[in-house]
Order: sequence, then structure tokens, then C-alpha cells
Amino acid sequence: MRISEGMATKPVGDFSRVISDVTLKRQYVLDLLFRTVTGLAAVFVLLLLVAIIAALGMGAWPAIHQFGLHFFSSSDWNPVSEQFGAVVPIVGTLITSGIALLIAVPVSFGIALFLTELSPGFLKGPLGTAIELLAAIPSIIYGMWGLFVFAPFFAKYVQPWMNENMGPTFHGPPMGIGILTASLILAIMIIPFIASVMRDVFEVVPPMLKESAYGLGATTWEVVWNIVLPQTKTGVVGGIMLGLGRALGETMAVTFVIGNSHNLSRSLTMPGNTISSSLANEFTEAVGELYTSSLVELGLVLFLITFVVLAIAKLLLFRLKKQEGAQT
Amino acid sequence: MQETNSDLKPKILVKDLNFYYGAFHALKNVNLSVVDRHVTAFIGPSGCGKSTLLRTFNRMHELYPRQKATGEILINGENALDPKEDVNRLRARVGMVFQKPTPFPMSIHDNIAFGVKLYENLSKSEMNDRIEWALHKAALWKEVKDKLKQNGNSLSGGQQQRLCIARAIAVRPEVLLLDEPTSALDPISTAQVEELIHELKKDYTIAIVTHNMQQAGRVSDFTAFMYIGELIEYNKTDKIFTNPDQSLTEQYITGHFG
Amino acid sequence: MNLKYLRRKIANGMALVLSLLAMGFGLFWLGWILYTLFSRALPAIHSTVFTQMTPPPGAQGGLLNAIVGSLMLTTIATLIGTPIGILAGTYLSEIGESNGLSKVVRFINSILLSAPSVVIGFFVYALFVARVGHFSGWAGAFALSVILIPVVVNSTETMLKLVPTSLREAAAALGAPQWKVIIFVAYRAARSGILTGILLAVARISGETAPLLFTALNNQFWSSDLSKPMANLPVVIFQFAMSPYEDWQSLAWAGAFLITMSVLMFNILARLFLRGGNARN
Amino acid sequence: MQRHFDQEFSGLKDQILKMGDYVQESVDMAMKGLTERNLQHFSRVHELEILVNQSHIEVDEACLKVLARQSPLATSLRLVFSIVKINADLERMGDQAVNIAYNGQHYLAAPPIKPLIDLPKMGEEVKLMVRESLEAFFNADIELAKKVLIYDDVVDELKDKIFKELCQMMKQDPSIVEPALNLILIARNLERLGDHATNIAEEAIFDASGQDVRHGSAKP
Repeated sequence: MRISEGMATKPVGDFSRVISDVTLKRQYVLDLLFRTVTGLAAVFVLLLLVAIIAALGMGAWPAIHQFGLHFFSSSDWNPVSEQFGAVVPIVGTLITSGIALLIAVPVSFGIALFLTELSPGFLKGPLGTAIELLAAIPSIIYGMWGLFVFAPFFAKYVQPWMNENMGPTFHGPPMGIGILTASLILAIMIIPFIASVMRDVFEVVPPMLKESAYGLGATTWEVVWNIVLPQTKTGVVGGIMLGLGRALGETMAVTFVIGNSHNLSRSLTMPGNTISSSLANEFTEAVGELYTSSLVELGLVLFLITFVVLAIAKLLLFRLKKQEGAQT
Repeated sequence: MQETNSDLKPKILVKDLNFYYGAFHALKNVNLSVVDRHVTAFIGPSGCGKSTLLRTFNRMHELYPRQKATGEILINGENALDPKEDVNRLRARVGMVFQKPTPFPMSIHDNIAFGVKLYENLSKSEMNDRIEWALHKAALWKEVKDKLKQNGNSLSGGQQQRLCIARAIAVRPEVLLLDEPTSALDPISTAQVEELIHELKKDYTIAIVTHNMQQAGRVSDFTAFMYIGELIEYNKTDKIFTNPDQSLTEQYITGHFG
Repeated sequence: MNLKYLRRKIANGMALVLSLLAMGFGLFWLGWILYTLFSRALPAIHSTVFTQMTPPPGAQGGLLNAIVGSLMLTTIATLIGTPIGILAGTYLSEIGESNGLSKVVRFINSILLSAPSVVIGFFVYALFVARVGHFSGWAGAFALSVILIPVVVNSTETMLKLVPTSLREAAAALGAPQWKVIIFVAYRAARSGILTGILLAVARISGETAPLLFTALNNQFWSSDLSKPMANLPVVIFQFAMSPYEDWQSLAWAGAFLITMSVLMFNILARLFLRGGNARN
Repeated sequence: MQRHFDQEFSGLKDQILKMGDYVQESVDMAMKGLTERNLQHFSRVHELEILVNQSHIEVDEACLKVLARQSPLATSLRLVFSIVKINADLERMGDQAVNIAYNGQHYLAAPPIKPLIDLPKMGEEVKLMVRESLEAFFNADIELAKKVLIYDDVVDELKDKIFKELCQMMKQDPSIVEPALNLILIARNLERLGDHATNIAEEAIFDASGQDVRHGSAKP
């Protein structure tokens, strides 16, 4: 490995002494500039949130001033008499998201289980992609499909049967649209989010861990339930929270199928409202400061709800992580 | 390797160096000199501060706000730790090669040109000469001369590491810091890099951190043994490896701990 | 074979069957929705969709103004949002890293990321539309960019974090100033990841409807004036679908098909980019 | 690819080669002094001894360094191992040459008791053994090394013959006991030199093939 040729013996210079101060100065200035510009962009993101809260707060002020806490206890929503209470949309939001989660979590878990443990190798990729496709479809498509295809189907085939065979919670005129339909569509929408997060976290469980459980004679189900799930609970909770956040804020799909009614009904098959659907349906037509302002307050409430969900999720994740840290 | 002491002039003089990671005192009153145009190896168990010491020589630690060094590091008599000393210029003078090969995501040619372009305005042909020179020095020219346009990542691990050495040399530094340069390489590539170190010490002052004792023995002229942030023993490698003064050094190189 | 073992076997079998059913459940909806989309949209797609303006009820027409409007809004939103997003993401990953501002901005970004899009539409309405007194294309584009920014910030930060520290240190060790390290080394190494993030963000905003309802609204006619209300696909789809007119509904399906395809295309592109980038590195 | 480390090993070999030259010259001079009755040659032997002793220390140090720093394995390990032992052999051989010079000096102080025939012959044999054993080592020539092992028997026979003859002479004429003893001691030192040469030959075989042929553990 001799270094041959004359090239190798060029002098090693003390050239670095001649690096000019001008170059160094220019570099310093450009560095400062770069840091400032990126810092300003970061501050912009911060200001964005401040601005959102401020704008919503200011917009909502007349309503807050007028109704105070009454806004949260009244279910009266009357543009004509300018009486606005938010109970119906808030409850609607919580109920639709809750039901959606109830359906979506077990199904997503099943899908993730199938994709990681059962599916033959050649199907894993295509099936995973198919589920992710479900997430890529814009929400307005879900809404149209719900309105034009699913709701009539539901009204014709499912609702009559429910009216006969189930409790009053499921009774109502067979219109197809209503809280339950909205919840179902929300569930379908958030399944891919939860399922793909679950699959991702299941897949990173070290094979050795699973193999040692199989080595003791555990069944697939026992391995997943007793080894994989506890190992990945942080990720699973994160995925569920992601889905819940989606469901709470989802606007278009719900707007199409919920029926936009400000009456609180005992039945899940009756039309109802969520915060986001009220906004989408009514905002462009709202007249009068108080009406608009009440809608803005609704938006603020929705924002706060998603914020609280996010905060709870972060806290939960933090505590789970701490527990895991303590265990090991 | 016969040499008289008059050949040995210090290139780097470390005086009362202390280093802190936040509240953790990582280097404690280190004093030593790195000899010009020789290889000095830093050995010691993990966490002994050998890499930390190396990284203060080009103020690499300043990339991280919580790390702080006090004391003096005189390179050619000038204090490198002096805040007035421009850190970028210092780094151009004190090159560094890392544990894992770090080819930039660009062509072999651009990898080497990147550092050169920072402080020199070379014509195209001058630049090509410089690149060829550096690749020769790093004993890589023959292997890559036909694929200079290829991405640096397309090379094998050992070649990547030699590319990184070529990249460091191309800037023509005075000192070359090698931070466990072969720990990610296979034995053949390791031997090639070690061979290269022998060639390079004719022109450069080299400081190498290694956790491979045999490697320190093979490549270095001087060895510094460190333990929990302190410099325990510093001497000619022959001396350290056959008859160390400190029993701690003896225990470490005989594998009784660490 | 003892009873306990049998019970375990049965539990396992049931769980596996249920998991298979869940998979089928998911695929069933996907199939149904895609079938509906294709079967309703394909008959509605004529060349007139791309050449004519949105019609009044009962008349012949297309979606040209809406398509152009959507393209303009998305492009402008991307042009506004991407640089800000990348720069802010760079700050979080490279410059602030663990300082107070970064921590706050990172948290705020996660709030923005999960903020309902309808609320963002509201915000832009209050900020612009209410002040100027009318809906405008600018407002719509801005709303979309507010949705896009947190996505880009997040993906840029994540992708830059994946760039090995040693690569940055290697560049710095040559004497490169920080801006050169970031632009010529870190960005290059994270290139495909950052691009993927942008594509996914664009995919997300191109299907957004709610914020546009309050900002760009709609325009029956050709308009390339961004300071006026502007036609765009999502809102046209919403209005036409909710209308009682057959023609409009059928145009809505055609529009729905178009945005679904473009969203899917962006998603696929993003995947290809990520894969190509991984293969190269 | 010529590697730096190979250079270091060939450096070791050069050092031991030089030492071997000293020893050969030393034996040569000692015998020459005896046969030519020239005391000057003996003083050269003493000069050479200093050089041999210096080399002895240098080679030891160099081997230690190489072992400590290069952690040689397989061929290179055997090489260093052999060099360490050959180094000891050569040093002893240097001493034996000095002994021969010493006894020779004493022998020359008195008039010769007989014409020297077998002793010079033995000296030639031993010199050949020393030369060929070193040659065998440097050239990794196993055949040559085996030849050296056979010479050893010749040398032993010569020694026996000289012993018997001188014992006979001493019985007949007790006044020559002192010079005769000097000759016997020279023969004995020559025999020892032969033994060391045999050791070197055995190391040569070990170094070249990894086979241990000492103590008849494998027949040459």
C-alpha cells in the first residue's frame, strides 16, 4: 500500500493561518441570519396558536358575555329568539366520538392482530396498504357515501329491524340519518388511523420476546394479549387518542349524515348535531352578531375539547413511560 | 524506531483541562502534550473521558450547550479554547474522523470538495488535483478513481472510512483526530486504516481514541491511559505496554477490568 | 388432553376468527366506498367536466373553475406553508433543540396538528374575512397553509432528527458553519423524508373542505382573482351534493372522484419517495 | 501489499542475523587462534562478546515490544518465539567461544603436547553446523535443518574420540594433564556449541513447519 506518484508529497500547508477574517465574519453573519430566520418561523407557529385562541376568544366574547355558563347548561338553540345553548352539539360530539371509538378500537385491534400475526407474508403489504387507503380518502367522500348510499340502506334494511327488536334507544323513523349513522361512519374513518398505529407498534416488538413466550407453549392469542399488548400499551394508547382526536374534529362526513337537529333525543337513530356539523351547516347563513358569536364559541369549545384530549393523552403516555422506566 | 528526544516537539499542550457535562465532571485537571508528527493513542474503559478529551481539541463539544471545558489547550502555542479563536477556523486546522463512517449524502467528489470549498477558492483543475491528492493520501485513489461521481454511500464500510479520512486531509489540517476510527470496520479494513495511520504520521500530528488495546499498541508512539476523567499514565507506548508505572494501567491493559 | 388446554385452544381460535372478521370488516367498507365512488363518478366524467364552468341548476356544465381554483389554492398554500414549516422544523431539530422556545413550540405544534380543521377555518374567517367583509381566495389559501404548516413542521423535525448526529459533527469538524452543515448536509440527508412529509401534507389539504367553507367559499364563475371568493372542488362538491338537483349531484361525484384520485396520487408519490430515499441511503 | 507490521518482523530477523554473524566470527576466531597459535585472534573474540551481549539485550527488548504491541499470531508468533530462544542460544554460543579462547590462551602458554588434528576437524564441523542452522532458520529450509541434526552425531563422536585419546595420553604422562585438560575443555565447549546449533536447527523446523522435533518427539 505504498503511496506512489509524485502527488503524495505535496507540502502540507499552514494554509489555515491564511483563512481570511472576512470569510469568517461572513460565515458568522450568515449563521446568525439563519438562526434568526428559523427562529422567526418557530415563533410564527407559536403566534399562530395565540392568534387562533385570541381570534376565537374575541369572536366568541359577545356570546360568552351574554350567556356565561348558561351556554353549557341550556339545550335551547333558537336563532329567532337569539337564545343559544350548546348542550346538544357538545353532547352530540361526545356521543358520536364515543360510539365511534367503541366500534373502532376492537376492530382496529383485530386488524392489527391479523396483519402482524396471522396474515401470510405476501398479503401483509397489500392489506396494510388497503387499510391505509381508507385513511387517505377525503372525509367529504365518506359524507357523500354516507348520505347517498349508506343512509338509505340503513333506513331500508336495518332500522325497521331495530325498531322491532331493540330498546327505545334505537327507535326512530327510518330516515337513515342520525347520531348512530354518523358514529358508524366516524368509526370507519378512524379505524385505519388506530389500526396502522397498532400494527406499527406491534411490529417493533422484539421477535425474541414473542418467541420466548411461544417457547413456553403459549397460543397466538395469549402471546398477543399477555406479551405484545402490555409491551406496546404506550403506542396503542397513542393510536387510540389519535383516532379520538380525528373523530372529535371531523366535520364533513358528520355534517352530511347527522341530520342537523338541535333537539336532544333519547334515541340514537334520531337526527342530532355535533359542534363541527353545526358550524358547517349554519355558519355561512348566520345573521346577527350573537348568532355568529355563539357559533364561534362552539368552535372554541371544540378546540378546547381536542386540546384536553391531547393533554390527557400526553399525560397518560408520560405516566405509562414512567411506569415502564420504573419496571425495568 | 530510533529517535532522539530533539525530534519530539509538542503540537498540542493541554493545561489543567476540566470538562463538564452539565453538573457531571467528566475530565479532571488533565495535563499532557501531543507530540508533533507522532501518533498518540488514548485508551481507557468506556466513559473514562478519552473521547471527550479528543473532542475538546477541536471544540466539538460546543455543538452542545450543556457541555463546558475550562483550562487551556495550546495548539502551536495558541489557546484553542479562547472564545476569540474562531471555532470554524480551529476545526479547519484540526481535522476529525469519527467512529462510524460519515460520508455525506453526495458524490465522492463532492464529499471531498465540501470541506475544501469552505475556505479556499480553487479552480476546477486545482480542485480535481486536490481531490486526487487526498484520495492518494488515504490510499483510496485506485479503488475510486473511476467512480468519483458515485454517491459516497455506495462504497464499502472500510472505503467509506478512508473517504472520510481523505475528506479530512483534503482541508490540509495540522492535526488529525481519530475517534475510534475502526470500531465499525471488519479486520481487513481495520488493517488498512491502521496502515494508513502509519503513512499519515509523517505529515500530521495524530491523536487516536481506541478501545482496542492491541490497536493502540500497533499504531501509536505514545499512549495515554485515562480512568474516570483522569489521566492516569502517559508515556511511550513501548513503556506503557511492557512496563507501566501505574498498577491501574497494568490492570487495564491486562484485561483485569474495563 | 385436559380441559384447561382445550379452553385455551378455543379462546385462541375464537380470537383469531374475530381478528379475521375485523380485517374483513375494514376491507368491506373500503370496497363498498370505492365501488360507490367509481360506479357513480365514472358515468359523470365527461370531457365537459374539465372544459366548462360550474353550471346553474338544470344546465350543462363542468368543474373547470373549481379545478383551477383548487389547484391555485393548494399551490399557494403549499408555497406559503412549506418554507415556514421547514424552517420552524429546522429550528426545533437543529437550533433550539431543547431550549424553552422549542419545547413550547413543539407542544403548540402538536395542538395545531390535532386542531379540527373547521376551527382553523373559523380562525381565518375571523382574522380576514370578517375584517375585509367578503370571502377570498387568499383567505382560503391561508387557512389551508395553517393546516399544512404543523404537518410539515412535525415531519421536518422528525426527519432531521433521523439524520445521524455524527454526520453533522463530521461536517462541523471540517470547519463548516452551522448554516452550511444544515443546508448542505442535514437537508440533503433528510431530503426524501422531508419531501414525503410535504407530499402527505399536500394530500391532506387537497381534500379539506370545512375551512374553505368559511374562507374561499365558492364562485360560480371563472375567477383567478385571489382577493375575491374563489371556486374550489371541495366546497362545490359539498354544495352540489347537498342540493336536490340530479345534475349537480352527479357533478359532485365527478369532483369527489377527482380529489380522491389526487389525494391517493400524493400518497403513493410520498411512499415512492420515501422508499427511493431509503434505497439510496 | 507490504505491511508496516511485516517490516517490523523482518527487522527482528535482521537483528538476529547480525548476532549470528558475530557468533560465527567469534567461533572462527577462537579456533583460528588455537590452530594458528595467534593470541590476537583471541582478543577479537573478547571484542565480539561485547557485541553479542549487546545484541542479546536488543533482541530481547525488540521481541518484548513486538509481543506487547503487535500481539502476533500463528506464523509471526512462532517466529518471535523462535527468535527469543535462538537469541538465548546465540548468547550462550558467544560465551562458549569466549571459553574456547580462554582455554586456548592457557594451552598456548605451554609447548604443544601433540599436533592438533581431530580438534580442528571438530571445529570445522561445528562452524558448519552453526552456519547451516542459522541458514536453515532464515530460509525456512527444513531439509538443511535436518542435516544439522545429523552432524551433531558426528561432532559427538569426535568429542568422544578426543576424550579417549587425551585420557590415554594423560595416564601415560601425568605432566601434560594441564594442557590436555585445556584441550578436553575446548572439545567440550565445541560439543556444546554443536548442541546449541542443534537447538537452532530444531527452532528452524518449528518456525517453518510448526513441528516440534525436540527430544525425539518426532523423528527428524
